Amino acid sequence: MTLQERIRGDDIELKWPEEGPTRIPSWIYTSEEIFRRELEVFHYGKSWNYVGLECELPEAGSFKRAWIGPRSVIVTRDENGEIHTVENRCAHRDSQMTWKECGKFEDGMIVCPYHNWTYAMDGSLKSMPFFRGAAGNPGMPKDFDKKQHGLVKLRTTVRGGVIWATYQEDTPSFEDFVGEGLPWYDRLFNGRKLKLLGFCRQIVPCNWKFYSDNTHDGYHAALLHTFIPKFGLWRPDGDYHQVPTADGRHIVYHMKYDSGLQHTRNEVTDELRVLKSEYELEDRRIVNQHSDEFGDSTNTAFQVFPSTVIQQFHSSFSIRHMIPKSATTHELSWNFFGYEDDDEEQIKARIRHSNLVGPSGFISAEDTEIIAQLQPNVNEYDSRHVIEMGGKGTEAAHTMISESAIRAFYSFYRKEMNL
Amino acid sequence: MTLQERIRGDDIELKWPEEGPTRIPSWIYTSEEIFRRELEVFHYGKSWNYVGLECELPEAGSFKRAWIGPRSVIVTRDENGEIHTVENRCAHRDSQMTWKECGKFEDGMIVCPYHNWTYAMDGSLKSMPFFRGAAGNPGMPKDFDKKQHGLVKLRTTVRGGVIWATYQEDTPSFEDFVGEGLPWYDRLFNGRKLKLLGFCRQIVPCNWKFYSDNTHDGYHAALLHTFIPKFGLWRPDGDYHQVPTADGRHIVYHMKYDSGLQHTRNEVTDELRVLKSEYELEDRRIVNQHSDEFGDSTNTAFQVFPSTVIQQFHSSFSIRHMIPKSATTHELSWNFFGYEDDDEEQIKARIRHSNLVGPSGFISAEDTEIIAQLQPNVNEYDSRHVIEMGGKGTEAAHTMISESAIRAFYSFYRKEMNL
Amino acid sequence: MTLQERIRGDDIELKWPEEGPTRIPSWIYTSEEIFRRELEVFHYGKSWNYVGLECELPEAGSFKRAWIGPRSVIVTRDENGEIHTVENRCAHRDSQMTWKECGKFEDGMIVCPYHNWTYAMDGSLKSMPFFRGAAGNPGMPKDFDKKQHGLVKLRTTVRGGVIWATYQEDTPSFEDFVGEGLPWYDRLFNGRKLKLLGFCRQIVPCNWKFYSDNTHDGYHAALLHTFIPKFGLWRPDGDYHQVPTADGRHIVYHMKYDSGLQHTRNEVTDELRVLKSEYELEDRRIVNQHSDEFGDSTNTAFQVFPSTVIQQFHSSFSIRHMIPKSATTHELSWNFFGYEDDDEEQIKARIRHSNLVGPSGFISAEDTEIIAQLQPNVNEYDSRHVIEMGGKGTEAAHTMISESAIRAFYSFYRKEMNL
Amino acid sequence: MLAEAKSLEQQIRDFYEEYTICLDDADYDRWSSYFTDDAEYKIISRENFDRGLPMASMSCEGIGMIKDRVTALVKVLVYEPRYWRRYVSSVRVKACDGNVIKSGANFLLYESMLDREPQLNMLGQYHDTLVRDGDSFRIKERFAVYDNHRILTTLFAPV
Amino acid sequence: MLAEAKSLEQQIRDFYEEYTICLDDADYDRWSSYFTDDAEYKIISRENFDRGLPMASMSCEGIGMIKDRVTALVKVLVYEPRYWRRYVSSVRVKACDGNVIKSGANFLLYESMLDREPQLNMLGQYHDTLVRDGDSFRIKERFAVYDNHRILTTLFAPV
Amino acid sequence: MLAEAKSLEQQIRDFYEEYTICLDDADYDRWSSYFTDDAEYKIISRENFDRGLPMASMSCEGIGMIKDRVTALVKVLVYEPRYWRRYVSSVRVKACDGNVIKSGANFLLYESMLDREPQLNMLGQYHDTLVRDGDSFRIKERFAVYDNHRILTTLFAPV
Ligand code: FES
Ligand code: FES
Ligand code: FES
Ligand SMILES: [Fe+3]
Ligand SMILES: [Fe+3]
Ligand SMILES: [Fe+3]
Repeated sequence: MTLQERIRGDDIELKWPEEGPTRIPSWIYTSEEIFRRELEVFHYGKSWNYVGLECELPEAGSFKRAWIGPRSVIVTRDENGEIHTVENRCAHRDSQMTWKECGKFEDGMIVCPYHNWTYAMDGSLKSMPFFRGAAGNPGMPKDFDKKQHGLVKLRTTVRGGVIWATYQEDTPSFEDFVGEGLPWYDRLFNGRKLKLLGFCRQIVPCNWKFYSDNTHDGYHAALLHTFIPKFGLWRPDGDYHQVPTADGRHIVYHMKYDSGLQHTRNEVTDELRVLKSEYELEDRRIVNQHSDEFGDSTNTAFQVFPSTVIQQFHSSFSIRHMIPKSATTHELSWNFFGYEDDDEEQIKARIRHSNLVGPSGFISAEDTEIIAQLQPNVNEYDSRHVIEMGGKGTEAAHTMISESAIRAFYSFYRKEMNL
Repeated sequence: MTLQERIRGDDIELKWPEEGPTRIPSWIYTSEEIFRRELEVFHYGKSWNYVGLECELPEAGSFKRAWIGPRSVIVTRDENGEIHTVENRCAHRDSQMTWKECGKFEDGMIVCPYHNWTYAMDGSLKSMPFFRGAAGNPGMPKDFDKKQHGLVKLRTTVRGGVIWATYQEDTPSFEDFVGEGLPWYDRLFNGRKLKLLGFCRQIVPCNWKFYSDNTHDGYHAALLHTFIPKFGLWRPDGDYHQVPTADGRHIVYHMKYDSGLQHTRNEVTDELRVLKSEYELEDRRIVNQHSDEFGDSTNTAFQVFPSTVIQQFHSSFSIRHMIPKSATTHELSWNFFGYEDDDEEQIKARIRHSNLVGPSGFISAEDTEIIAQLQPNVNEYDSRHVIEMGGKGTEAAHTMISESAIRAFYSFYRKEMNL
Repeated sequence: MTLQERIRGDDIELKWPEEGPTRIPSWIYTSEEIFRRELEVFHYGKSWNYVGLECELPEAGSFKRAWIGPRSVIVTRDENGEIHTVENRCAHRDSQMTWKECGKFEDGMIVCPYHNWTYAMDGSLKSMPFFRGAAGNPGMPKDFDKKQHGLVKLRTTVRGGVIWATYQEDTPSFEDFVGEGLPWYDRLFNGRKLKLLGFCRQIVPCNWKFYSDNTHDGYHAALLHTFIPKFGLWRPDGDYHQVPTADGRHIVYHMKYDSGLQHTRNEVTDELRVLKSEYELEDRRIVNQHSDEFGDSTNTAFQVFPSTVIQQFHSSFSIRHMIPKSATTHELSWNFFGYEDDDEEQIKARIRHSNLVGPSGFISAEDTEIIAQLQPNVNEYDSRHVIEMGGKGTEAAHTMISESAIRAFYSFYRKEMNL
Repeated sequence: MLAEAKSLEQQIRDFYEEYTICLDDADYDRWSSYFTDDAEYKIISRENFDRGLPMASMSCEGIGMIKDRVTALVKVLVYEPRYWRRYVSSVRVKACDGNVIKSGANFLLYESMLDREPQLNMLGQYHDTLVRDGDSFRIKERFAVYDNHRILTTLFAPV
Repeated sequence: MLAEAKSLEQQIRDFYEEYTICLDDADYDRWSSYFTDDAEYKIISRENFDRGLPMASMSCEGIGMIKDRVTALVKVLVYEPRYWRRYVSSVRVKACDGNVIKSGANFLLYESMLDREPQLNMLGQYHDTLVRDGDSFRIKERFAVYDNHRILTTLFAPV
Repeated sequence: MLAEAKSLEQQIRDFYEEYTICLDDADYDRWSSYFTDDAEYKIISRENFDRGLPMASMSCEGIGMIKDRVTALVKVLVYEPRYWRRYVSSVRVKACDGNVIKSGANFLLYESMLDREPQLNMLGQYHDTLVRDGDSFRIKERFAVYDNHRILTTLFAPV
């Protein structure tokens, strides 16, 4: 019996440790009950979920598939250019409407493969074969109301070329939802048209919050990742900020890039054993800045909870889409993009700097690798993680060496999850 | 937590929707509790299960393995020619008696590989090594009664060369169990000796009732399958009958084959988008009738619930054996056969027409393909399927375009399952 | 729903059959609740678990990974030569400390890969980066007590070159734990230095107690395994002893090897159908004795519950390590060894005779093969195994043909498990 | 480099690999050109094959039926899109009598769906009769015998 | 036995297999010697490749970046130790123009961790441009296109 | 077509594939004929092999023990019936000194039971010493080194 199964059998009480956010109980990473509650509270609740880029839907009839946790949805563009998000699930018998990542619906209609119920791009049921019968059969009953049998439709919004969807009518506007971090969002999604560069997808055998935690954990970044301090991408003695926003729901990270930082040594770098490693790069273009696109020489990561981390490292832009699949598995989907008017050298730089991130990134591969190996231990042990670096508070920290963003997030999480 | 796990946790009440058989709740396709109840009520209850063809047991000592849901049983022929069905499970320590599909037991005895307990072909325990001890050991206790430790035996019957088994003493006779559809059974199993042509087995990642439903669903056949209307195998404007029998337990399908039908066009065919597709066959022998063996130019499928669909499409004869493995997996085993006195051309025709069915059948492959993709959606959503084509009744329908056989079946199902 | 799932749903009451140890209920092989209780009662309870050989830790800083059920632990040797066992799990966030089977920790320190918390070889937390902060960050809170955040440490003992660990403070001494079988332990681990010859590991899809039962089951050995009686390794009419010790917790097997036995025939051998098989070996060195190392011409197997069977068959020495992984899976890890001063011929003989055992052993492969195929049946059926060969008692038996050791073990098991 | 310089074994191996590439590339029209007009093509379970039972999961009598399978696969049937990839190994020439060659090989077929992990779909061996056709060969008879006890969901992929 | 006696197809096949052996043996320094100085090396999803999207999971522009990948793999990165094993099949020569050869092959990559069962990590096909270099070849451009929809956890293994 | 026209690499590859076919066809008597009388044959874990530990999961000293393994497999042992299928790749000649050849290859072994889906049973590499025997070769030493951390249930299949 894994921990998760013991929980289901009520051997373990789902009660947060008394210490508060300085302790995380291992059962939040294993319990299917918690997992289901998270989906209801966050993904299917009052949240905006990332579902794609506007540029993925070039014309009327275009569609793309997206995932909101274990649910697949279809994002469409109708003939008026409007964008809709509907569940990939027929109102008749739950058939998937499409198996494809993207494409174009003929005649602007979504036709179910099983019995050909036919829906408009906004999910409303338009027709079905033999609706009024045939050859003596009466067809559908007179009281069948097509309006009651459309595809489930989500509210959809677009900001800066990025598409977001929510299940709830009373989710605040996307802008209010994002809150005070919005300028960081707008810095990247500033009205320049976006250009899709490609996807890198990973399936990871651990709870999705380990990934979320890891992005909130500046502390590990200087200790696990040699590349970060070695090449001065950022460093414990550099200009680094982790700023909880919206009561800990979303967290902004920004750090100034100083190309000279990598060459200095001091009592901070003495603590970094990873700096001891003796090696050099043959081609430093991967770690060096290509151009200072925003004029602030800054790299950023902005976790817009629950679905994304929006990231700009040098010239690499990506939306890291966290897709929970079960309590013990998640997909991490990297959506890389640039601007439509990027020249060839700029695109090359985006691809080049993307070697730092993604499934084989000099930095990011270590993240996924390390979190995947936590899962066997949390499955087995009813333990308490100790989150005390930088004190016990939840305020913004202006250093890498702090776990305050994790504490801030779990303060928010407990409140929303009622734990 | 999948829907099935939520059910186990009592988040979802197993209560049929008020609308009755016009709605099917998705949890009947996901709940392990429902699955177990189905096995107890149907397969291990008062039902006759398909276990093989008499011709598979040519001589005394012959055996074949069969499956009743997740249980494997052994069908044997003893020296008197009598056929028995016993569980593939030793009375000592649950060892499987054989791992093989078929074969011959030496000396007409079933010997367990683990400690060599030895059973007759009818499952009665005959002997075991050192029953009365050896070298000072007393052997088995004096009060050990061999009669209490045989293999579990099922009641077995044979009709028309087909072998059926039931766990219950009070299951009605096979003939009473089949009921008014018996003439359709006897049409195919008419006393001519059968000849086994081979097996095609599929393992399918969805609930077994999706397969059963699909055979009850004439509605999809004209819409999903291009081949059926295109080549006029049957058509919404043709002579087609779906007839619930035995209160909805078994359902008979029969349709007249009219080779001219494929060439006509009318307001019915206008509704069939699959007819729009432009293609031709190079070799029409697969879709054309080879000979009218029964003098009625009819094709048939007869679902003898819970284990089989007995089918004759042109010259292809098969018993489709539905074998539930878990709530979310089933095996579909096609048992193809002909008559012992078939000539070579007839056998060739049987094989040729079997390209319409089976794992890669021009028709049947689409069935399994479409139902397999329903499972992820029912796993995730607590939904209600809407079964209203052709009205809300459960009577026989004389058209393809009706879901009344599905409603008839679920009326029966709810009663038996007490839902 | 497998039997295990039905149990979880309380359909089956976990109540031992009234007959006592002559019946074993199938749910002890399938229930995750039982499995978890077994780990708590036995492996994590007052038992000594096998974790390795002293010779695997040649020097200060050496470590090896070991498994106690699903938990991985690290066995280390410190600079004073002392051996420690600690969990492979960081006190910070449950990271595994190492992924390797064995190796050497640099500087005698165990450093966590994630945030570099650093532990001594005995698991005590020594340091962590930025413990007192950096660049304005305060570091860890003043009240953080390193002593409270070490790796979980197990009590460790070494006898005769073999390392054992226990979770409990009040586990009796290893010698008291082993009890009256200790001379059989000391016969093999007699002070001569051990030499590791290698590992053979098997992952087996069945409950671990089927393996344990099988070692207690002399009855099968003459019936399943042709090699044993055929080559007179031991035989029902030979000198064979199965001796429950420590109230049935541990069981000693010893049997005299008589090279002439294989050639005799009598009423005992008449019951052995496996003797009928006509075949010969080209090279009998595998079945013949190489030398009588202990001067008693005896082969032995000693189950030191719950983790090992210590075995000497001719010149092959091994510790069979049983590692439960779940209710339905276990690992069987063969740890082969000899003595440090073995000459080359002796080592060759050890390897040669090891063809009788291990994953492809002429004897042992059949054991694992047969028990693996029991699991599907116990998953499906709520059955009672009938353990009556040799009567109903639990005393020592001086014959192969008895199940009294199984009854002795389950008498002990029920008491400990409170069943 | 002339084909004549190659041994028959090499030529046959090349033929099997080209065939595999053709299918992996979904070049189905070309695929049908690998067969003689009267070709017999079956994908059959090891169970049926070993027991001498004639029923196959897919049976084509002649090039027409082979081409119809292509038509169905490309234009007609509804099935989940995926990538198929084949691995061929242990190509063997069993007999060679004039222009007629008995040959065989082992095959593995993997499939990669668009929303989940790849899986082994089928594995087994070919039992073939080839005939020489100029520099290359055509298949006169192919039994693709699969070892797997059951087809994984459905069988759409030619092998 | 002289290399000249081998057909181009054989030479190319040998080249692919040697390359595979080199990687299986973790002989990474030698691995980088299989590339030209200006080599382009990408491990890219079939999804991106078929849609013409340029982003790859691993992208190297020139030998420097390839060697840096070796440095990272051998000296720098933290990852679970394992054994990788590669199977290459259906090696094909698509075109040959002087010293420049367009070629490809199918690949399978398995990985065996130290505490659990082996798993298929990646499968797909190579799309390559080779140039002759004396008796052998160098890779000027390699697109290793993987069919799997998602990378299994992480991508460390070169292919 | 004469064998002499084949390069050593080709001959060795053919030898490995014939050996594989022989085993897949369960032609075990012929299988033992691939070995010299004094052959050493081991199926050993990568763990033991890399650490220099001599214990193997199967160890045969000489042709007698190899033949006894055949006897056991065919006539004696109780085990679940199944189909085995082997894939060999990356055949390599490591050294050739007169009649003695050091060679190797990668192998994959799949098994298909009669009531469930096929599974990968074992994968790894051969480390061999062959000796010439007329037109063909015999195996003087074979270490079949498997990468998998654990044997899947049991080991019956020779590789
Ligand atoms: S399931 Fe969509 S039309 Fe029937
Ligand atoms: S389990 Fe069948 S004889 Fe023991
Ligand atoms: S998990 Fe070990 S140091 Fe953080
Ligand atoms: Fe990181
Ligand atoms: Fe259908
Ligand atoms: Fe045994």
